[in-house]
Amino acid sequence: MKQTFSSLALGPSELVFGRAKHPIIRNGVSIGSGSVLPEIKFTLSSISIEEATREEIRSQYSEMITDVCQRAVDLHQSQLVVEFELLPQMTVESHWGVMITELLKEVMEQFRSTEGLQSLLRVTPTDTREFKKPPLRREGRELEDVLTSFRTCANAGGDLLSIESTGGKEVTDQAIMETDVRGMLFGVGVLAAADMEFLWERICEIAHETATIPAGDTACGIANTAMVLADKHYIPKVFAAVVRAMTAVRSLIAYEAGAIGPGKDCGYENAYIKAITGFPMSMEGKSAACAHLSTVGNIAGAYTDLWSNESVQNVKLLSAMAPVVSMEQLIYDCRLFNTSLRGGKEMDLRDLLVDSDSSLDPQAFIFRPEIVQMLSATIIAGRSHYEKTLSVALATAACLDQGVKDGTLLLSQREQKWLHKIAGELADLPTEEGQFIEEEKRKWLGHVDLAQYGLPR
Amino acid sequence: MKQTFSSLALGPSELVFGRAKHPIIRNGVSIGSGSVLPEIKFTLSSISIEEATREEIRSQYSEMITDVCQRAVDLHQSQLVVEFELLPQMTVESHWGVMITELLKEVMEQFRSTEGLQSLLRVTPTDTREFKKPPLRREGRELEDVLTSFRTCANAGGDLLSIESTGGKEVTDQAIMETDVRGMLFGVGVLAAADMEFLWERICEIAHETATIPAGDTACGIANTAMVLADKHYIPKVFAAVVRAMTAVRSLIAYEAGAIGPGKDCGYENAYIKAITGFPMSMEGKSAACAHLSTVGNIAGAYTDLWSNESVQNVKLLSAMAPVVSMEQLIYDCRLFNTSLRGGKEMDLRDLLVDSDSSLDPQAFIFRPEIVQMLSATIIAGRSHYEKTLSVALATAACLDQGVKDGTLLLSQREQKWLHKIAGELADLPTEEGQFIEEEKRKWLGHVDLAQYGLPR
Amino acid sequence: MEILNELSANLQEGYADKTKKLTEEALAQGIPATEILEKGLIAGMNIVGGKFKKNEMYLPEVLVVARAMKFSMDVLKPHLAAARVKSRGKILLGTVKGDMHDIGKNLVGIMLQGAGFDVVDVGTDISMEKFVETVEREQPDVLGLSALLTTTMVYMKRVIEALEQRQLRGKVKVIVGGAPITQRYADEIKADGYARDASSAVDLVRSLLNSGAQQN
Amino acid sequence: MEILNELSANLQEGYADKTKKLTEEALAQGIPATEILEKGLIAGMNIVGGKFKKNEMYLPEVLVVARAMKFSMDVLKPHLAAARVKSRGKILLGTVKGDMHDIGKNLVGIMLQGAGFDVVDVGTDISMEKFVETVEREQPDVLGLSALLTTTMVYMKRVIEALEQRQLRGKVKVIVGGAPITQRYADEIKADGYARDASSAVDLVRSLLNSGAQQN
Ligand SMILES: [Zn+2]
Ligand SMILES: [Zn+2]
Ligand SMILES: [Zn+2]
Repeated sequence: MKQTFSSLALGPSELVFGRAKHPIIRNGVSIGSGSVLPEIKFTLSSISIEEATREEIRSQYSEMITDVCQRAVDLHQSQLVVEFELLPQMTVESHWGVMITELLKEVMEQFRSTEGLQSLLRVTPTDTREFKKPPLRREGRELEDVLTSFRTCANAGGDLLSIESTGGKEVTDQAIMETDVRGMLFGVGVLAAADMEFLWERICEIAHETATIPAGDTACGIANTAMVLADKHYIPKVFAAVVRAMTAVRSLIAYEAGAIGPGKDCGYENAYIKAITGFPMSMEGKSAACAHLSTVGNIAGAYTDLWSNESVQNVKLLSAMAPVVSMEQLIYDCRLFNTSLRGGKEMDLRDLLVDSDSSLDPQAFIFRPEIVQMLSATIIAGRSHYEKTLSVALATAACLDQGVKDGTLLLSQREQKWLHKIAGELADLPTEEGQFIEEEKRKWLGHVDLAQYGLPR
Repeated sequence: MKQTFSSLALGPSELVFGRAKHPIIRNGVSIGSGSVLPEIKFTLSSISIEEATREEIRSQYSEMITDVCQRAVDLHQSQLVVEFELLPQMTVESHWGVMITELLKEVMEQFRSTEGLQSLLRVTPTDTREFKKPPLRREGRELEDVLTSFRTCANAGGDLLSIESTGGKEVTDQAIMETDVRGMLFGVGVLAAADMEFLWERICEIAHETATIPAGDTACGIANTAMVLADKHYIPKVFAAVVRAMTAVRSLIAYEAGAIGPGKDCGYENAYIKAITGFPMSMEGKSAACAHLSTVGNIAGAYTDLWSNESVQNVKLLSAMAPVVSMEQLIYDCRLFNTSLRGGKEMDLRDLLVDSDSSLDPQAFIFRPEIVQMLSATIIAGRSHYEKTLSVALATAACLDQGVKDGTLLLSQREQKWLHKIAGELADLPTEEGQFIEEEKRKWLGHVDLAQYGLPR
Repeated sequence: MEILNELSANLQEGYADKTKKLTEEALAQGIPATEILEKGLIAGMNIVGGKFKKNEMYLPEVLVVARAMKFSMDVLKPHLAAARVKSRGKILLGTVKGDMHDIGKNLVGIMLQGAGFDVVDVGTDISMEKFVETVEREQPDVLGLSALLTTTMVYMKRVIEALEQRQLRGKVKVIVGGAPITQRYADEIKADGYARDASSAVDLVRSLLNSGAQQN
Repeated sequence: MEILNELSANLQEGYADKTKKLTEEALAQGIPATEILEKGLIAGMNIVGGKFKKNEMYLPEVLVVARAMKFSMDVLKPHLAAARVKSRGKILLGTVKGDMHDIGKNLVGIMLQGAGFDVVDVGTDISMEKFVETVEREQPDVLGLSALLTTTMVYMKRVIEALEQRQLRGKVKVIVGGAPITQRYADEIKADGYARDASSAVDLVRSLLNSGAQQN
């Protein structure tokens, strides 16, 4: 199942929403073959998960899935992806995950037979290895729980397997708060990379055994943490942009291990992964503002194949329950994407989406098509995860700097100062991984168990 | 201040979002002169309005306005309109309306001076004449309350004056439920029209006295009631489409009386009014799904100058409070509109928006640009409100029928049957208004006091 | 019985005159009024209600049927009274204080009447005192409260508390509905039920009144 | 005093060595430890906290300052202890059971330490028993509960109830925060306060501890 990507699958004129080089077709749903489909997600409103609330929880999920499917039918949407993102407890106690998977799938199949609504279910266990501090990554009950959750949810009706795995987070949480470039390289390029290799080999195995699709992993816990903190003005946005690009290397490893997409929504780094692999990707932007505020609300749609709301809890808004509101918003966005595809205007719309965001924020700027191309090429040129991560970080800092010089990127003086600081620190990093690990690992000895990443303590 | 509109202000190639023939410029905000601005609205989450909750209410409004302005600044949005839609009690007890108007304006002005955020405040009293059944329309305490609310809110800092006035609703509520074409003509073309004339003369007077802008009125209580019932599958969508077009005549009367826009968001009939008057309009679509589900999520943006979320209550979503989420979504939509305007691609984007919705629902179909043109021309050709309302209803039914024949409009057999029934009933209606009133008024004697519309009992 | 099927079929089509005539004929044949009501009219209305719920009929079509039913009921009522047939249940509806929305409430009323319940609509902007008074006077089985605003929904709780204070809470089921209302809110204010739309309101009332806790 | 201003200024720049040296000098000049703490270090940290709150400083810059402050505190602490100076307040922080998110909680801890409070972080996935035990042992002035999930936020209520049962509720202020939490929810579960972000948490703790109801 090992795949290597030595050239870019999609050139600049091919990189657009709705079209992937390797579409996914399953159960009447086709992803990446000329249209963008909504991917809808929802979660419980405030309630505890326990035996006493089981019926209430079932009825909430049942209401949510029925209502969103009905809204899709009412709006003439004929294909759709649903994500069930398990809550931690539903991962640990696998019967909960199974129960909800079955419940969702049953309603989805009912809508298939009565209304012709074709749908796929993505199941996303939580990476509960995080519960232990420092986490056991390669052994122990937590790992078993995660793998069991994958296996049982796949058997219960899941079509697509995904996770937001957390390898390296022991280091990156602190490194993000400290804007620590070395720490990020260690966390992403060394630890997260090692963990992705380990974990995705196993997930792909489970997918193979259960005849499901290994769909991909996002660096949510790393890059979105940075994005959210930057959005709160806690850390520089240029740092969050560099971190985003770095995580592409880590997220790509799922595909090297055999994943084929659709990549999971909250990984904005999916833009690079689509260019590299040609696999279809899910993305989220303005219509996921219910879950994440961001500075990439439009540009995130430029290359997407599934368009997601990320998550919304089951609360009532003035019109309807929030999941129904999300469903409607996604469908309208998809209609716009698809109308442009049908009329051969998709590149025009893509460029409008790109140009509307890219000059206003470094985190958007790095998704301009020519920059996606350049950074993706940088990534595949690297000979190791470490080298790839370092070189894409350097290239990102350089292209932001170029953007400021060109006037194509507006950046405050304060952000510019940080950009130069970050670029300088990156330039000082060793190109030799072994040397880097030796230097860096001492700082993190209390936080992380290196053996859990296959590294010598 | 009386204005008459005898020719269309905008031709098919001029009718597009962001550009009006008569832009509005006030306090550094410019509407309809080449860009689309967000218009943000919000309301209290579940709470009663009374002395005991005054501080909590103040703090909710204060939080909402501060947070949405901050989000606008964070996303580099430099101009914005805020609507304060008064709750009924805030209209009746005018000191509440004044207090909130002042509070909002104060924060808005603070953001103007510290962050350069330019903003205007629309104040929209509730038409509390509805509290009495049948309502007094031209006298009594309720009318005084409404006018007092306008006057005091204008003096307290409102810039734009609007209302969703309810003339004719005594009749239209029932006529909608019964799909009663005659009743709708009576309610919209006779009663609502008479009430608009009466009411808007007074609102324009207040605007003149207070140096504020008379901005317009929507047929929310009529056409959106029909839209929502159609969306719940209670009444035929073709009926809701015909009703929508009819209400354009009624809503236009505000402008004949002196209003100059921006028309209020939830009046989808604003499309026709923009074509007729050239005044800028506010519209709402997919990013108002929090308040209204609809079948016009994209096409509603085709001609808009302000882009609104209609309303959202102050509840927490996973990312932020719902008003902040709305603010972000509107800004991204506006960025897309404005990027296309800057690049001369606005007609392309307009057509994508139009084509993405128009074939799927009759309520969307009637907003295709050539149909907006045709129906608007039909309206101005009429010699009386009655004649205009009847002729636009006939023309709407005819163009829906043509759409079905052309294959440009998908309509179920069941809807087609209703369309023919409605068209037949419309064809049977007298062209002479006096005769029609005589025939129709007997049916409604218990429901409506005709003297309140200046008609003989 | 053939004639009751025919009655039901004509009712479903909304043929008022025919429905009325068939009701009279059935009475003339000596069929008990209760049976005509149950097996003819209500049977027909149930089918119509089911179709409406499944989005197979529009409201205006239902209203035509409801009007035909009224015609028949005018014929039937004296006979039902003579046979001392109890009503299926009496429902009091109103929109709470500060709120003037009534179209949703009216729909609920129409659907409930169609399902054979007696409906008393007290209107909009109703204070808790007025609700209490009317409950005392009308002795309904169910009180339906409606609110469309986030700032008036809270008044529902006060109405329920006022009923409690006047010892009326045990005598009437309280159900709630309207745009901002949820099952969770209904539970929170200790209402007996929540209905998300007019069809569900009928189901809800049926299940509440069949659950045995009927008071009068 | 000139040296304390200089101390504050150097602290604000995050110059750890210089800050430490100035602290030693101030002590050598016979300035009381409390005064050095209040007018030098905490004065400087307050300015930094204010700048962070106004988005004029980034967190990594604040962290550098916090580290410099720690250097000085190591010098100052024995003197403060000798003078029996009471802590400004002790804060216990933890994420509730079922929830493993900790970055928000960590930020709150950092900001509180910077503001001169003693902070004890019990970690994530903490059961109510563990919270109760730790409150008994550590006797904090304030307990800060964090939750990021809609399914774990409800656990906050249980922690508060458990404190009540053990008669500890009167002895500790409870504050709550996290993505799904609102002031309304805080009121509902009878918490003493809600903070929407780390800066507000500092303000909240200050106002709770100044409001006179301090227990230990
Ligand atoms: Zn995520
Ligand atoms: Zn997610
Ligand atoms: Zn409206």
